[in-house]
Amino acid sequence: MVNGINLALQFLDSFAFIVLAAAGLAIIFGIMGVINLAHGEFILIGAYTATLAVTQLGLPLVVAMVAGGLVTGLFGILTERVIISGAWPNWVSQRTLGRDIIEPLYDRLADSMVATFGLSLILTQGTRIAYGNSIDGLSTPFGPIEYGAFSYSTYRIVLAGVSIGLLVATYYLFTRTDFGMRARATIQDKETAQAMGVNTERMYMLTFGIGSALAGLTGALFAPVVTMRPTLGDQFLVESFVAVVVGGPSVVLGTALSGGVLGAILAVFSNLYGTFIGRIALLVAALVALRFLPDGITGFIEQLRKRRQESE
Amino acid sequence: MMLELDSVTAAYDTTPILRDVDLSVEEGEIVGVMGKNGVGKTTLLKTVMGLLEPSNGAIRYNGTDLTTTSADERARAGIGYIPQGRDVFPKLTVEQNIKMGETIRSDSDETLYDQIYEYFPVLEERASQEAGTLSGGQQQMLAIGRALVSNPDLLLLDEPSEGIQPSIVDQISQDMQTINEDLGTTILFVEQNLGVIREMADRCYAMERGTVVDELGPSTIADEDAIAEYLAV
Amino acid sequence: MSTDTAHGEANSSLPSRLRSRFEGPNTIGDSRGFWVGFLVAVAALAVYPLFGDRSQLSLFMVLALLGLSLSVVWGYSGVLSFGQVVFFGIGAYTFGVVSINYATPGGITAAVIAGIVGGGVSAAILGYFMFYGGVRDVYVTIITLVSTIVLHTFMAQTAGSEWAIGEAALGGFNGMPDIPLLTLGVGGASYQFIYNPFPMRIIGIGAVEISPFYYLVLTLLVGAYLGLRALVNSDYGRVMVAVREDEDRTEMFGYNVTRVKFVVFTLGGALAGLSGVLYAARNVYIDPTVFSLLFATLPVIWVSLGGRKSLLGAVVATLGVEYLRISMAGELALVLLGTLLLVTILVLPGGFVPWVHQQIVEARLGPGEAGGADAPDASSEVSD
Amino acid sequence: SAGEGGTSTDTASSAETLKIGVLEDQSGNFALVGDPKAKASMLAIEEINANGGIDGKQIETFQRDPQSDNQRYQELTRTAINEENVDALWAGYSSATREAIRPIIDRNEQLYFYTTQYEGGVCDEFTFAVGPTARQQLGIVLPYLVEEFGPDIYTIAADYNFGQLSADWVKVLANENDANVLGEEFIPLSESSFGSTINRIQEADPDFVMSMLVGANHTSFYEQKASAGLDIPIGTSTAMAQGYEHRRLDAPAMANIYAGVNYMEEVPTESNTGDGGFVDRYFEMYPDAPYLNEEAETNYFSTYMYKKAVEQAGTTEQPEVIDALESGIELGTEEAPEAPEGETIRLDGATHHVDHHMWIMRADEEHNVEAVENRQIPETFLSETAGCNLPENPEQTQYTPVDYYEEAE
Amino acid sequence: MSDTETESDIDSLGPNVRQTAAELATGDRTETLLQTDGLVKQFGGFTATDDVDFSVAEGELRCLIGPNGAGKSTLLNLITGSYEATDGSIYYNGHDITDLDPHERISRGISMKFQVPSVYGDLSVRENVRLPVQQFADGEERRRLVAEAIEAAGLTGYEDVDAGQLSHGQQQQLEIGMAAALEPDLLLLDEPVAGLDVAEREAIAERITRLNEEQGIAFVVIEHDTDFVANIAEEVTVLHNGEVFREGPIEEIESDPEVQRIYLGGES
Ligand SMILES: Nc1ncnc2c1ncn2[C@@H]1O[C@H](COP(=O)(O)OP(=O)(O)OP(=O)(O)O)[C@@H](O)[C@H]1O
Ligand SMILES: Nc1ncnc2c1ncn2[C@@H]1O[C@H](COP(=O)(O)OP(=O)(O)OP(=O)(O)O)[C@@H](O)[C@H]1O
Ligand SMILES: NC(N)=O
Ligand SMILES: [Mg+2]
Ligand SMILES: [Mg+2]
Repeated sequence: MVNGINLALQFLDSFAFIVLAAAGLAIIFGIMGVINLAHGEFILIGAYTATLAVTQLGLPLVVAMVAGGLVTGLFGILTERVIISGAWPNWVSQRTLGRDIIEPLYDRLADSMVATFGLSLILTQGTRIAYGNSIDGLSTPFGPIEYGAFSYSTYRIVLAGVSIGLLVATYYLFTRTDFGMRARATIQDKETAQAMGVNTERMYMLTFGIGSALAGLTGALFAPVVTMRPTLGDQFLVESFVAVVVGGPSVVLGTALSGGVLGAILAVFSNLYGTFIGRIALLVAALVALRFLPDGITGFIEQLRKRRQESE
Repeated sequence: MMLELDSVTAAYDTTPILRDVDLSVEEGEIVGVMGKNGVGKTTLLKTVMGLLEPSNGAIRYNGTDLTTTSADERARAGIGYIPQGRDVFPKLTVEQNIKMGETIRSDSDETLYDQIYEYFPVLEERASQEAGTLSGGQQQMLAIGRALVSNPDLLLLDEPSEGIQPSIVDQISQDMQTINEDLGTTILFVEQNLGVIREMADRCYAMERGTVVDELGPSTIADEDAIAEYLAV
Repeated sequence: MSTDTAHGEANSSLPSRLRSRFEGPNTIGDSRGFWVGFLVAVAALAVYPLFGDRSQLSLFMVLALLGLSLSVVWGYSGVLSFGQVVFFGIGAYTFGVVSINYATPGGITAAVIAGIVGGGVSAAILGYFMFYGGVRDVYVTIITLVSTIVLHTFMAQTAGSEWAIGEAALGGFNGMPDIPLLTLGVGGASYQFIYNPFPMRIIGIGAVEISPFYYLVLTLLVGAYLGLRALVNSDYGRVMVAVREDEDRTEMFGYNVTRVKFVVFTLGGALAGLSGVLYAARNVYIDPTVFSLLFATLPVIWVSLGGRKSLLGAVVATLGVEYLRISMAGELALVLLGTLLLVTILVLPGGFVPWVHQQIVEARLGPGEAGGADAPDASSEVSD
Repeated sequence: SAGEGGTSTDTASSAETLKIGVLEDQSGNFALVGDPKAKASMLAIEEINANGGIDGKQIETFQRDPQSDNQRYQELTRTAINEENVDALWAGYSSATREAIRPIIDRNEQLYFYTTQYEGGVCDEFTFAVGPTARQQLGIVLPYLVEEFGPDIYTIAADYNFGQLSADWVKVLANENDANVLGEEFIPLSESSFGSTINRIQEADPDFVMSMLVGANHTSFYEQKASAGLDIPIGTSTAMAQGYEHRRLDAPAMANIYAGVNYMEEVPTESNTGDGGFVDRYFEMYPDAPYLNEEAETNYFSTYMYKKAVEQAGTTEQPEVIDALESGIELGTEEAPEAPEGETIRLDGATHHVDHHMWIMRADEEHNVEAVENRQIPETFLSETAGCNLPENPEQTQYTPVDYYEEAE
Repeated sequence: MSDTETESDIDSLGPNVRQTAAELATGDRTETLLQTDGLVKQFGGFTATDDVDFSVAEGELRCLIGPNGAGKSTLLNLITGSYEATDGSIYYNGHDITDLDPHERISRGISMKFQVPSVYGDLSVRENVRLPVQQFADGEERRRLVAEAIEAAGLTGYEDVDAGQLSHGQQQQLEIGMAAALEPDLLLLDEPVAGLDVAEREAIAERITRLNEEQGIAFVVIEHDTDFVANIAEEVTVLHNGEVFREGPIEEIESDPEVQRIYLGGES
C-alpha cells in the first residue's frame, strides 16, 4: 500500500512546511526570547506583499517573493524599534517627559506574548479593513511531476530545497560570522556586549529584522499554495512554536532536526492513517519529545555525544 | 589627562549611588580604587564605561567629553572593561568570547592571542568549550583575556583577582604591569586584595558611601597597615 | 502567622487578626483602606444586578476563576501554563457528561464535584508527566499548549454516535447539547441555580428578578480570591514564590520543588475545572472552542495585564478585558482592542493593579519616598 | 442603513417599529462567508423599509459582529433577546454556532432563522433552518455526476459534524443511485496541506470526488490538487457558492467542479442577473463587496418570508408569527431569486425547512460558471424519514442519518 | 534592631535547638559525617573529579583548596546532588545518599552557599531569610531567628531592600546568612569571602569559627584567600586535576613545595 515515492515527497512537503513555518521564529523566539504571537501575521505580510506585487504591480513571482521578505523585514525593524525595544517612543518621551515610557520586551516572555497578541489583532483586522476578507491568489508555478498513477506538485519539492537553503544560510550567519556572534552575545548579556563595543541597539534591530524577513519570505513562498485571507498566518503558528522548542538549544540546527523528525511522523501517519491521525501523531510526538528530551532534540544529541565521550 | 571625572553623580533608577565623584587618571598610570562592599566601586566603573548615565557631572576621556556617549562607542574609543562576577557570554565558546573582544577594534593584534594563551593556557585548551561551563576562576581568566585582546588604551578592571588561585593572582598583577609597560595600557582597577593593590597600583582612591574620600600616593600604598585601615574601616 | 501578633500588640482586634491571614508581601493591599474598598466592591457587585439585567457579569466572574487559576500557577509559582483551558474544558465536559447521565439534583451536584475533580486530576496527570520528568520553563508552556491543540483537534471530530459516554454525546465541533440546569443539593433539599429567577421587591426600585447563579458565582469568586490570598501569604506561598524566583536555589533549602509545582498545578487545574463547570452550567452548553488557541491565550492576557503577581489583578483584568471584548463594536473594535493590550502591557509592565497600587502608595507617602513602594509596607512586617 | 451597532430602545415591539437581530461574522474565521449574509439582510431590510415596512412598521436592526467566536455569539444572543427584545433573530454561519446559541434560543422561545447550507436534521420549534440541507445539495449533484462520469466516488470532508454527516449522506445517496464510495477521508479544519490526500485519491482512482471541505484552510485543496496535476471532476456542496473560490483562485484550480447549490451569484434567473435584479441591487448598495453568495440569498429571502408571516399574523408576537410561518409561506422569484420565473420556493411548516430550487453550477477552465441542471428538491429527510412535524409535536432535536440508514453507519 | 544592641549580643546567639548541636560538638569528634567513595564526575570527555575519596568528620572544619578548575565546586555540587555522579557513592551519617534528590539531602542537614551568589533578587532580604528559617521555626522564634540571621550577615537596615539591589559583596553575605540559617550539620561554602572587604572577611572568619566551635557545625570551605584559609582551617584537602592531591594540617600543606608549585605560587 505504501508508495515509497509518495511517502518521500510528503516527507519533503511536511519538512518544508514545518521548517519554513519556524524559520523566522527560530530567530525571534529561539534566539531573542520574544514570544511573537504575531509571527503568523508577519507571514501574512510576506504573503500579501508577494501576491499583490504580482497581481497589482505585475512583478515576476521571484522578485515579488523577495519583496515579500524585504517588506516584512522592514516591518520587523519598525516593530522592534516601536514595540519590542520601545526605542523610538522612548526617544520621544525622553525629550518630552524626561524619562522612558516603555520597558523593552526582551526577557519578558509573557509580556511579549500579550503585546504581540495585540499586534496580531491589529494586523489581521487592519488587513481585513484594507483588503477585505480575501484577495485574489496566485497560481502555483512549475506544474506537476508524474510517476505512475501519481503526480505531485513540483513547487512543493522546490520549497523543500529552499527551506534547506534558508536554514543553512541562517545557521551560517548566526554561528559562523562575526555578526552572528555579536548578535548572540547581545542577547545573552547586553551590558557586557556593549562594553565589548557592540552597538546592541543595532544588533537587536537587525536580528529582529532578519527573523521577520524570514517569516515574510515564508509567507511569500507559500503565497501560491495557501488561501489569501487575513487569518492565513494562524495555520503556521502552532507548528512553528512546537518546531522551535522541540529543536532545543541549538536553535537553527534544532529547527532543521525537528522539521525532519516531526515531518517524517506527519508524513508517515498521514500517509498510512489519514490526515487526522497524522495531525494527532505530530502533536503527540511533540509532547513525547518534549517530555523525554527535556532539552529538546539538540540538547539530547549533545548529551549523547557527551555520554559517548565519557564511555571512551 | 586620559580620564577625568568631574563631580559625577549617578543613580540606579532614582536611588542615588555616586555622589560628586572627582577622579582622574593620567595616561600610562595604574590607579586603584578601594573601599568596603557596597560603597559604589562597581557603579563607578560602570559609569565610566557608559553602562550607567550620570545624572550630573562630566566624564572626559583624552580631552573629549564622553558623558553622553554610549558604552559601545566608548569601547571602540579604547576603553576595555572586565566586569565584576565575570559576565562571560555563557553560551558562546571560549574562543568566541575572546573573539568578541577582538572585534571591538580594528587595530587589535593577532599576536595578542598568543600572549593571552601564554598567561592563561587553559583558555587555549578549552577553546571550544561553552564559557558558562568553565570553573569560576577560569571564567575570570577568560574575562581578562577577552578584554586584553582588544588592546585597550584604558582598561577597567573590577576585582580581577576574585576567585583566582593565589599563584595566578600574583601572575596577573605582574602581567598587568607588563602590559602597562609594554603596550602603554592605562589601568583603573577595583580590588579588595591588599596584595594586588600594593603590587600594582601607582596611586589609589579610597571610596566611602558613594564618593571619593581620599587619594593615596605610592608611599601610603607601600604601607600595609595604612591600606588595611582604609579597607577595614 | 497570627501567633506573633498575639505576643506583640496587645490590642490586636479580631478583624486585624483575621486580616493578617490574608496579608503579606506576596499580595498588595494590606491596609485598612484596601479592605474597606474590597468590601465596597463586593457590595457593589452584589447589588449591581438589581439595576437591570447584566447577565454577562456572571460570565466574566466565571472566567475570573480561570484567571485566578493561572495567577497561582504562573504568577505565584512561575509555571507558565497555556493549558488552563484544558482543565477548564475537561471540567466543563465532565460536568456535562455526568449531569446528562444522572440528571437528578444529587447527580448534578455530583457532576459539579466530578468536574472539579476532573480538572484537578487531569492537571495532576499532566503535571506528573511534566514535572516528574524534569520538564521546565518554556518546555512546560509548549507542552501545555500542544495539549490544548490536541484536545481541540480531537474533540472537534467527536461528532459521530460512537463518541458518546452513556447518554451524553460529546457532539464534536457542534458541542454538547442538553446539559441539565445546575441544581445543587439532594432530592427535595436542592435548589436550581439556572433559569430560576428570584423575584424581589426593592424599595425605590420596584420589582426585580435576581439570578441565583449570579450570587453563587460571586460567592465562589470571593471565596476563591480570599482562599488564594491566604495560601500565597502562608509559608507554602512563600515557597511557591521562591520556586518562581529560582527553582534550583529553593531545592537547595530542602524544598521539594517538583512536588510544589505538582501540587500547585493540580490545585490550579481544579480551580480551572470549577470555572469550566460553571461555564458549562451557565451556557447549558460546551463546545471545543474552549480548547482553541484564542481561548487558551486569553488567561495569559488577563493575568499579564492585571499584574502577574497579583491575584486581584487577575480578577480585575478578566472582568475588564472580557467586558471590552464583548462590548466593543464596529470594524475597528479588534484594532482598538489590540492597541489597548499592546499599549497597556508596554506602559504598565508590572500590570494594571500593581500600578494603581503604586500610585496610591506614592500619593500617600509623597513623591520623595516613592522608591519604597516596592517594599512591603509596615503592617505586613508584624506578621510571620 | 448598514451601519454598525444598530439603534436600541426597549420598546422595539411598539406600534411603529419592529426589531430584527442580525448577528453575522464580519471578522474572524468565517468573515468571508458571513459578511455577505449581513449585507444581504440589510439589503432586504432596506428594501422593505423603503416600501413601507412590515405592516406599516419600520424595521429597526440590532446588528453586531460576533467575530466567528461562539462565546460572543452566546452573549450577543442573550443581549439581542433580553435587552434588545428582538422580534426575530438571524444568527450564525457554522453549525457549531447554531448549536451554541440554540439552548438560549429555545429557553427564551425566540424566533430564529438559521440561514446556512448545513448537514440537515434540525427539528426545533423555534428554529427555522432555511438554508439547503446536505440531502438537497448532494441530492442534486451526486446523481448527475454518477450519470456523467461513473459510479466510483471518493469523499473528502471536513472533520467535524457537518463534514461527517455530509459524508454519511454521500453514502446514502450513493446507495440510492447505485454508486459506491471507494474511500472517504476527514480533514481537520486546521489542515491546509493536502499532499497525502491527493495521493490517496490518485491511488483509489475514483470517477469523481465529492468534496465537503469547509473554511479557508481547506480552500487550499483546490489550488494544491491543480498544481499536483490531479485532474478529476469534483462534486461539492461547499465550494464556490459560499467562498467564491472560482473568483479568488487563479484558473484553472476550480475547473470541472460541480456545486450543488440553491444559489450563486451566477444563477441565471432573470430576477437574479437581469437588469435591476438581485445582483444589481446588492452591488448598488455595496459597490465594493466581492461576491454575493449562497447564504446571502438565504438571508435575503428569509427576511421576506418573515415579512409575509408577520403580515399574515397581523402581529409581531412571536408565537403567532411562528404559526403563520408554519402555515407554509411561499415566495416567487422576485423575493427568492434562486427560483426561475414562474416557480416558487416554499417553507415547509412541518419541518421549518425550505423546499429549495436547487442548481448544479459548473466552473470551466477559465472559471466561468454555468448552470448544468436545476430543479426543485423538497427537504425529505425530516418530513418523510424522521417524521418531524413541529406544529403537531414541538421538539428541539437534531436527527442524523445514522439513525435511519444502514449505509451511514 | 535598636541601636543599643552591640556585637556582643551575637554571643547570646542560639536557641535551644542549637544547644543540642553545641553539646554534640563537645563530644566525640571522630565520627564520620560525610564520606565520598570513588566519586567521579565527567563532563563529556572531561573528568572534573576523578575517583575522589573525601571525608568530613562531625564538627570538623575542613578547607578545600586547589587550582582553578581543579574540581572543587564540582565536588560540592556532587555532595548536594546538584550534579549527578558519573560513578562512586556518597555517604552521609552512614547512609548512602548518592541517589537522593537534592532537597532530600538538604533535609538531612547539609547546606550550601554557591560560588556565584544566587539570592532571590526580587524578594526582600527578609523574605530571602525567612525561607530557610520557616522550615523549623514558627511565630516569635521565627522572627527572632530571621532578625538574628540578618544581623549576623551584616545586613541590618537592609531588611526591606530587594536582594537584587545589594552589591556583590552584600549578596555574598546574604548568601552565607541563608545557608547558615538552615541550621545544618554540614555547611558547604564555596568561596565565601570572594569579593568581600577585609572587615567582612574577618567577620566571616570569626562567624565560621564560632558556628563550628559553639554549635558543632561541620564545614567544608573552598577559598582562594590563603590568609583566610590559614586563619580558620584545621585540616586542608588539596584537589588537583580532579584528584585528591594532598591532605593534612594547614601548616603542612602551606609548606609543601608541590602545593606551592601548582597552587600557591612563588614565595607564598
Ligand atoms: N541595580 C541596582 N539597583 C539599585 N541599587 C543598586 C544596584 N546595584 C547596586 N546597587 C546599590 O548600590 C550600592 C553600590 O553598589 P556597587 O555594586 O557599586 O558596590 P561595590 O562598591 O562595587 O561593592 P562590592 O565591593 O560589594 O562589589 C550598593 O549599596 C547597592 O545596594
Ligand atoms: N558543564 C560542564 N561542561 C564541561 N566542563 C565543565 C562543566 N562544568 C565544569 N567543567 C569543568 O570541570 C572543571 C572543574 O570545574 P570546577 O568548577 O569544579 O572547578 P573549581 O575547582 O571549582 O575551580 P575554581 O576555583 O576556578 O572555581 C573545570 O575545568 C571546568 O571547566
Ligand atoms: N453548516 C456548516 N457548514 O457548518
Ligand atoms: Mg563591586
Ligand atoms: Mg569553583
